[in-house]
Order: sequence, then C-alpha cells, then structure tokens
Amino acid sequence: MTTVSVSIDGRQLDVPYDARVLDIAREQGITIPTMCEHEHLKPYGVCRVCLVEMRQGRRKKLVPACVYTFREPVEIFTDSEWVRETRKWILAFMLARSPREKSNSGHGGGARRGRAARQAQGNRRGQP
Amino acid sequence: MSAAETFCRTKVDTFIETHGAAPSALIQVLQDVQEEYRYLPADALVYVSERLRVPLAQTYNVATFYNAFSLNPIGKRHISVCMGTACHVRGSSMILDNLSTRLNLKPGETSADGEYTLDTVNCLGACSLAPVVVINDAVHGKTSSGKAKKLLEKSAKKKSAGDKPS
Amino acid sequence: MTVKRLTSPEDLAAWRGRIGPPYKQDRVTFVVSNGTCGQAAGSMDVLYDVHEAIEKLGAVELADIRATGCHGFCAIEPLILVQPAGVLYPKVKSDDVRAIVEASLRGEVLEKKVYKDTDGARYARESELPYYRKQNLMISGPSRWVDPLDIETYVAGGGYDSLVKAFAMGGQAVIDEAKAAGLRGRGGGGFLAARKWQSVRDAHGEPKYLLCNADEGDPGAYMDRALLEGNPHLVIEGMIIAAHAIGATQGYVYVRHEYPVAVKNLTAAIKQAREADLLGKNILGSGHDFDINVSRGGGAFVCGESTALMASIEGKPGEPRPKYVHTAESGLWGKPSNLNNVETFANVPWIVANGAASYAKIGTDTSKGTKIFSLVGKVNHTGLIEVPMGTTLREIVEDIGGGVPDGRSFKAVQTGGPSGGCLPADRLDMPVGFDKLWDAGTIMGSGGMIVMDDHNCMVDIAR
Amino acid sequence: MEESCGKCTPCREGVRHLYDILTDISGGRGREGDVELLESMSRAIMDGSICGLGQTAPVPLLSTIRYFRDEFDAHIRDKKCPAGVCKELVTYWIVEEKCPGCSLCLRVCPTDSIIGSKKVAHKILTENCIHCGACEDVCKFGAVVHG
Repeated sequence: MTTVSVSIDGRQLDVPYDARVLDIAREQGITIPTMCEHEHLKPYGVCRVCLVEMRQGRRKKLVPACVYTFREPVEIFTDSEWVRETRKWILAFMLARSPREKSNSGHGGGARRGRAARQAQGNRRGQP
Repeated sequence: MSAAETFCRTKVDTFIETHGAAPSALIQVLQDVQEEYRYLPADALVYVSERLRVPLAQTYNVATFYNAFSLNPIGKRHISVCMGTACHVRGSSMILDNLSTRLNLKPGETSADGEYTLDTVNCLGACSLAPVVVINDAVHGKTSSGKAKKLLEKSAKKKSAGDKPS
Repeated sequence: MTVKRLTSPEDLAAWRGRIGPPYKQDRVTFVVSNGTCGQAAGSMDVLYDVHEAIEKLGAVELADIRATGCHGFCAIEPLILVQPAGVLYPKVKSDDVRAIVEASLRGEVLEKKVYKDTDGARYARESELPYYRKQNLMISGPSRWVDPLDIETYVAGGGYDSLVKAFAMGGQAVIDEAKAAGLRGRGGGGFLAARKWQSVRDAHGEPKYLLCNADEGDPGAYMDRALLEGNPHLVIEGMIIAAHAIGATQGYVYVRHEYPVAVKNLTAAIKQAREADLLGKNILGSGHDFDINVSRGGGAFVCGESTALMASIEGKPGEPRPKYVHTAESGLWGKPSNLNNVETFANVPWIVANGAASYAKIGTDTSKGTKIFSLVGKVNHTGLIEVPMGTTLREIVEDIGGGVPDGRSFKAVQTGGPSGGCLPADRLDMPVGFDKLWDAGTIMGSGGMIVMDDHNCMVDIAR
Repeated sequence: MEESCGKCTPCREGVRHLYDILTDISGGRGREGDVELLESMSRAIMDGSICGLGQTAPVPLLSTIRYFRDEFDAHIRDKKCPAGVCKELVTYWIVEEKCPGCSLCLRVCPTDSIIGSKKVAHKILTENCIHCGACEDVCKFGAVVHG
C-alpha cells in the first residue's frame, strides 16, 4: 500500500495514497468545517466551506478538503489567514441568502444584501 | 398525431432515429423538438424521456439548464437583442429598454396574444455589425434605439414566423 | 459533384489533378463572402444579383460564382472579390452589381467602386488593403477562396496533403513536431497542445476521444465560427491528424447553439469527407479509423469549460467537475479524452506541412505562431484579424483597426472576453501573447478585442 | 451571472452580490468603501470557485477598478457618470437654439415624453423618459444632448 509523505498544519505524516485530506485531518484531531459533506453521500465539493490551503513548492491554491486527495507530497494548512478570509466570505454569501436577513427586501435589496454579507462576515470574525 | 398530444410521435421518432435512442442523445433530440415546435411541449418531454430511458427529472434538468430550450411557446416573432460586450459597448442595452417599453414585455416574456417574444442573448458572433437584433432568423446589424420602431413595424408586416428574410 | 472514394495517398493526388487549380485561369470567378455576418449584411442578395447579371449578359460560359466564408474584413461586407484578378469591391449595393460584373468580364476595374480607406486613398486589389498589410493569414487565408460546401476547392489548394504526410511520419513524430513548434491552446488556456496529446496517447483505456471545443461563449469573439463556416475541412484535417497521433477513433465537435450556419457547413463537410473515405475506416489505406460527430450545444457559456462540455455531450447539464482527475485519463464517459479549440486544430496542418522550425520563427519566445483576434466595438475596421504573436495592441487598434470612429477618443480595450480585463490607452504598446497580458491584469483568452471610447462608462461595462 | 451553472457557492452567490453592488453604484446609491468591498469579495470568489468561470468572472471588474478608479469614485462620491451612460445619473434635454421642430424625435420616443408642434423647439418631459437615446440617435441637428 503506497504512502505519500505530506504535512498538515506542520505535522509530517505518511498517509496512504489517494487518502482524503478531510479524513486525515479528522484522524489528527484537526476540525475542518464542512457543509455539503456527509458520510452517506459521495463527496461533491460544492459548498466550498472546507477549503484549505495546499502548497507544493512555489504553487499554492485553495482545495476542498472533502474531495482533494493526497497523491503527491504537499503541505496542507487548514487555518491560514487566506483560508479564514475566504471561508468567512463563503459563509457570508450563504448567510446573505438566509431569510432573516431583514435588509434584503425592496429595490436596493440586492446591494444591501451585499452589505448584509459584509456584516455577516464581520460578526463571524470570532468563530472559524 | 393523437388528439390529446400536442406533438407528432412519428416526427419525434425520426429525431430519435437520427441521434440514437440513448441517454446521451437527449440534448440533440430536444434541439430538434425545439426547432420543430419552437418550444418543448410537456408531453413530448415525457415521451422522449421514456424512449431514451432517461428519468423525467433529468430531462427537465436539461430542459431548464440550457437557454436554447423554452418550456412555453415562443411568440410568432422572436426578437432577441444581443447583450454581448461588443453590442453592449455600442448601446444594445438602450435598444432593449426601447423595445421592452414598446412591447410592454420584460426580457424572456411572451406577449399574451403569442405574437411577440422579447429575449436577450449573450453573443451571436456577428459582433462586427454590433449592435445586433435578431427577429426569428433574420439578423439585423448596426441597429440603434432610434431604429427600434421601424424594426418592429417591418417585422409586423411579415406574415408568420417561418418567413425567410427578403 | 460526385466525390471520388480514396483508398491511398496516390488517389488523393490523382483527384487533385482532375480538379485543377483553385481558380480557372481562363474564366472570371466572382467570390462573395457569405458567412453569418456577410449574410446579415446582405450577401445573399448580392449572390442573387451577380447570378442574374451573368445570365442577362449571356456570360454563363465565362464566369463562375463562389460563396465563401468570412474573409475577415466584416466592416466592408457585402463584398465582391473578382478572381483571379484579385480586385475587391466593398459594401456592394445591388444596383452596382451589374456594372461590376460587366467591367470585370472585360477585365477592367471600376475605379469609383473600389475600396477607399479612411485617409481617402483607393486600393483596387484585396492584397493591397492596409487592413491586411500587418496581418499574416497563414491559417485564415484559405477561407477567402475555399467554398465550404465543396471539398474539391479545399483539395485543389493542397488540402489533406498534411494528413498524408502525418500518416507517413507516424503519431509520435507528429506530437514531437507540435512540441517543437510550441503550439499552445488557442481557446484561452494556452496549454502546450503536445503535452495534452502525449498524456492521452500514453493513457490506457479504449476508446479514446478527440473533442473540438467550438462553444466559443466569449462575447465579442467569433473566429472559431469564421473558421468552421469558411474552411471546415481545415479543422477536420487537423482533427484527423491529432486523432491519429493520440490513437483516438471517435471525435466530437461541440458547436454553439447560436451558430446554425457553422453547424450546416461543418455537417456538409463531414459528409463529403466520409464519402471520400477521409473519415471512417482505414483512412487513405493507413489502417487508422476515425469519425467525427457534431454535438450542438444548448446555449450555456459554462460549457466552454472542458469537463462541463463533456457533461453536455453526455446529455447532462453542463456542470464542471474538479480537475484533480485529469480528463486525459478519464474524460468523456470516463475514457481518455483530449480537448482542443477549433483554432488550435486549424494550426496543425500548417505545422505538419511546413515543419516546426518555420512555425517557431513566427511570434515571440513563449507564444509561437499567429492568433486570430476579433476586433470589435468602437473601432472603424471591425472584423477578424490574424497577426503574429507579439504584435502590439496599438498596431492592432490603430494601424489595422483604423482607430476610433466619429472623432471620439480611445478609452480602453477589453481582451479575453468575460475573463479578460480592460487596458487603458497607456498600455497600448503591450504585445499580444499568452504571458505578457497576464501581468497587466488581463488575458489573451480566445481573442476577443473590444474597443471602447470616451462615451463608454467603465462601471457600466464592469456590471 | 446567469451563466453561472450554480454548482458552487462563491460563483453562484458571490457574482450576484458583485452585480448588485455595481448596480447600486451605477444607480448613484454607491457608498464609501464599496470598491474595497468589491475587491475583497472578488478575491474570495476567484480563490474559492471550482472552475474557470468563477475563477475569472471578477477579472474585468478588478481591471476596471485598477485602471479607472476615478470613474468609480465619480459615481460613488459625486453621483455623476462622466461618460453619460448610467441611466439614473443622466438626463436628456433639447438645446432650443438647435431644434428646428422637425418632430423626428417625437415620433421615435417609446414613452411619448417629447412635446412640441411643427417648427417649434421641442421639449423632453423627464418624468417618464427611460433614457433610451432614440431621440438622440435620430436627431440630425445635434439638438438632443444628455449628461
């Protein structure tokens, strides 16, 4: 069973080839927030809440932990500033769609919804 | 065509023959149905789903995803204003406002009497003649808000949808 | 026009001998560009008028008519190009036609009807036009004399010779040639075509698919349409060569729903290619089987993306899949698939015919060959232009495009369609190519180039 | 925006918010800080989307902000559209000296907002004028202007 040597949040690990980032993180006790992931469902990777930072040499990008699997030696960061900023916006986008956002009615609703997204991002600053 | 149905089975069968009775032929068959009836009759969707062994939900998923298909009948005169960047830069949004006010239709709507459908389209590939308005299959290049009235009058003179441009 | 069944390269050469040169030297051929924009400008009426004029003058024996695709200079359509003299009459009105036909039959030029440039100078010959001077029409040039609905005009000009050469070279040699030429994807991605081909050639799994992306969703870009409408056999030949190189037996051309003329001409060309055994089983006795189907898109911009396009061909809604599993291994129906853009395939026959070295001489160190741009928006000479990579935006907008009309001032040019940015006047000396534009905050993309003047509001454009 | 296939959050939701805020700016309802809001939203959309559509949709916006920031500020701060395009910030009127009263504009106006009799200088009633520019297109005397 071939393994790949990777790092997640600084911890060096040898993981089975094609292992899911989310599973390895959970094994290591690292919580990655998810929304559309469920053990009875095939991973779909659309809500993008579980995005984590993947670095490989000079290349770095955000990948969904629930779909991305370990195939090459990469470094994963589940809580970098880039990850937090993007994750907050994605949560804000979702919250702006929720009905109780009072400001999304009427003509200017659209933009105020945008502002609601901003507020939602603001008061979520504390939690992951 | 049996009385109850709004489409002709033999005709749809010929479409299915040409593209094959497999799920992958769904879009091609729906294209031919749309061309034939200018919309996708609900019972035709059911029939195609059975013949291609595709779940009806999947057929509706495809029929509503692509803007080539319309679930309700298109008017005799289908007016599409191109909103691609090249046409937008030359004022096509003003033409749309003009036509929309004249026809009292928002983009995507069909007039109650089934005469006119006003639509927008994202690029027709005739950008050198921007701004472009298409009425049925006649492409009108270098139009303007000022010409909108004449455009409508000219199209009103033509009989039905199938007219070839003069 | 009965198409001859070809079973060997010699058959192709013999057939070309019987067809003769693209133009009959002893007769006058009236060429009318009849692409979608030509028809919108009235080329169908011009074709009818020319036909009537010839009959009235009793010159049916002395003259031919040929409807071609787009010549590139759409702003002057409808046009008549008199061959072999090469005299061009722009913006033809129906009551000028008779006089033009009469003069041309006498071998004369109707001076007052020839092209007049913005600076007032007159040019009789199409080749002399300033619009074409800075261009290198190595890919789109044949569209000016090939009749898309008549395979013989394509074969007469040397068509399918590259295919014969490619079969002789062998698949791997063709991939190496494309790599040496530095051919990069023209759809906007800019990936090295040879690398894509190599990964599919090496992938295991049968059958392998070759896909041609003719979705061209970028507003303001229509060079793929012009190629498919004007010279479909060039794209077909490019596809057969690529298919042979990667071992694909089935090909699809995914054409936009908004391009009916392109679908018509491409379907006719495929039919004629099949009749000539250039598509189907054991092509030209090479032992290679390959066929092409046309798949009409449903009108969704996202289907320009490779995995969404494949979902659409499978009859599903165009939803992209994350590309961690490369389509070279599992693409269409989970089989190894290679997708390239129309213009990319159109470059292949030229590279095989003229060799990688001469191709690599054109363009810059990282962007080789030419690129077809659609110059539209607030510019005098709207149309398609094919220029070597490295040409600057200023040369394109001012020298070829003739600057901004109605005395207004240039404000910005948007390149690369909806994924591209807008560059202001002080960036006009930027050369076109895959990489330089990226640093300026835009991309070359598929080649859309939309000029804006001071009457355009940038907030409105962004919206 | 309608072209988003709707599969992933950043593109489906985010691009709509960009559009809404730009609609506000174009309509004179922009607020201080909107440009920064657009920029940071754009980054999340580009970094979080699955495919090229979402990853590049904000590029035209970011480049127009980068090279034409003054126009954004003109819309937000001065509620002005320098190019005279954004409808809510523009009005059409007729320059009396130049108008010979030929009624060409009156005939093409879709909302009949132009009044005037033959040979008398015409006037545009701004209440239900939809800024479609038809009058300006047809006027041969340059009498119709907007700004």
